[in-house]
Amino acid sequence: MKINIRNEGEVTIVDLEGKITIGEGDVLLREAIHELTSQSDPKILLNMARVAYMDSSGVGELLACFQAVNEQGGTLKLLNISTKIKDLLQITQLLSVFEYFNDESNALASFG
Amino acid sequence: MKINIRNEGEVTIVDLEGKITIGEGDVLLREAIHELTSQSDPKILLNMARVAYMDSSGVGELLACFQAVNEQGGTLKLLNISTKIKDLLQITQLLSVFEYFNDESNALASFG
Amino acid sequence: MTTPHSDIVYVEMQFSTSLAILDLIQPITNRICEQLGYDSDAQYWIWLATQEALNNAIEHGNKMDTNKKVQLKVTVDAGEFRITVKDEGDGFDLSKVPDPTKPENILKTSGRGLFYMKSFMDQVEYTTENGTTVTMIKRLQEQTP
Amino acid sequence: MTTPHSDIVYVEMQFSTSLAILDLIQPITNRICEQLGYDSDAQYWIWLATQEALNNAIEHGNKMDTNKKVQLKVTVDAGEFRITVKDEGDGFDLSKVPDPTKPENILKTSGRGLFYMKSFMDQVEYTTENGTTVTMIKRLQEQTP
Ligand SMILES: Nc1ncnc2c1ncn2[C@@H]1O[C@H](COP(=O)(O)OP(=O)(O)O)[C@@H](O)[C@H]1O
Ligand SMILES: Nc1ncnc2c1ncn2[C@@H]1O[C@H](COP(=O)(O)OP(=O)(O)O)[C@@H](O)[C@H]1O
Repeated sequence: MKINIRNEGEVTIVDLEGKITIGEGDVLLREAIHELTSQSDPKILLNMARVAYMDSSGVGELLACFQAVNEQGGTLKLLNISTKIKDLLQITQLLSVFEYFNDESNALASFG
Repeated sequence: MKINIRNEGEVTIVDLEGKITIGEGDVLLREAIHELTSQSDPKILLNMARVAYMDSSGVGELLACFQAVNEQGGTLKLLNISTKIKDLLQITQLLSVFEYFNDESNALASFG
Repeated sequence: MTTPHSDIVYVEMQFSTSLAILDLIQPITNRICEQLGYDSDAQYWIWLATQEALNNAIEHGNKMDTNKKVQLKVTVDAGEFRITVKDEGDGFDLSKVPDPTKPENILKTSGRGLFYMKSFMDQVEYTTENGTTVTMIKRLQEQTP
Repeated sequence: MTTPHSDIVYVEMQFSTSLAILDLIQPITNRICEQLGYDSDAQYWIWLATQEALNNAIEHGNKMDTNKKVQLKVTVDAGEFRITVKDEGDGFDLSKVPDPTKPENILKTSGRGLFYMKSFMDQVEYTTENGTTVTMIKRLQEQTP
């Protein structure tokens, strides 16, 4: 997986590209988020437009990131999740846990 | 395998693209050559620039084509064979059997 | 459908415990899915279930021990796509696996693999004898999820 | 070299007689070649030899009978890449196979598979008992041809 990090005002956009599965992408994602949560009150937008595949480990990783950011008093939201990732979250009752957007500017505005 | 046929004067150039292996490409190539040998004195230039892979069946197919064209009083020559195909022909003493070229206009000129 | 001549109806694989093999197995299940006429959505979910089963065999079953082997069997019979994954682990008690959709488990960072397998396949069965064997069946032309 | 953890050191496959499987096996041998540090040329020739052995098992051994199976075993051990292909055919007399480089055979349209296998691998051995088994060995870091 490739990770690119950009800042838009107070929000850090993390562009993910590739797969989030066991042994691929999961550790990279965790490290990137760990880095970002060293600052206080982190505002993170995970752009998943180019995440083609995710398994249960990926879902777990997403939750771990979400919780790490929350513990730091921050917010993590999702951008551009595919129908399939939506399905994965939906059937495990997780879709309502995450705030997600299909439009970057709407997402950025939501951080207030 | 994809086959494209073009005419340059008296010469028919057969552009091959893909693999010539058992079950793939071999039959297509045979049919194309069969078609072309229905005319008398066929002059055929097999352009192998885009043949990425060939096995022993492919080599056999090449020979079968060569012989079918010869029987018809025609000529079959090769264009742009890769180093690897050259190796395959070389070690089975076949490189001297075929006339081959790296340049289309030289090849066309050679048909006289 | 392609001709029966070129159809793949049976593939059995045994490999040393390694996650690296997953990328090499996916084209095999995809190829059989295409052969059976599944669309790309169904292919995606069948592969997801297969990957979850393989992950579990590698991680929980063989505990990443490279001396142990994982066996995968994919067969097509009477329009049924059957995928079997076997490891050399200690087995486990299926009845003790928590339901990830219960409120107290929803936010856990693991424990969803089996649930996904059951969601996307028509049938999932476990036996634990000399390791764990999971058999998953997908019947022809039912689409998931 | 990747870490031993993700290395593939053993893959065994059994499949119903079908040429369609060849495209799915190539990534496996390629992956192991990369792991062993072979360059793309060596990869090409190792795959060619493997394909010739599989073709023979499918065509001459199992005579395309889809009820019969072909077995492929690839193992990495002490820097040796070992590829074994086994079929369920009647076997054959290796000593009767003509040398394709003899003048009278040069223009024949078949009969080069075995010769290529021997040219590109370091060792090729046949046994015929309950079918034909061919074992090919490539030692580490010798480049072909
Ligand atoms: N092949 C296996 N061998 C041993 N235990 C297993 C196996 N498959 C699953 N399990 C057990 O079932 C539990 C649930 O598995 P799963 O739903 O895939 O979630 P996860 O892998 O995220 O824990 C695992 O944590 C493990 O204890
Ligand atoms: N697995 C096998 N089972 C039976 N016969 C075989 C097998 N492999 C090779 N042979 C015999 O050896 C001959 C030479 O094989 P090969 O050199 O690969 O050339 P080709 O396949 O083009 O005939 C074949 O024609 C066949 O008679």
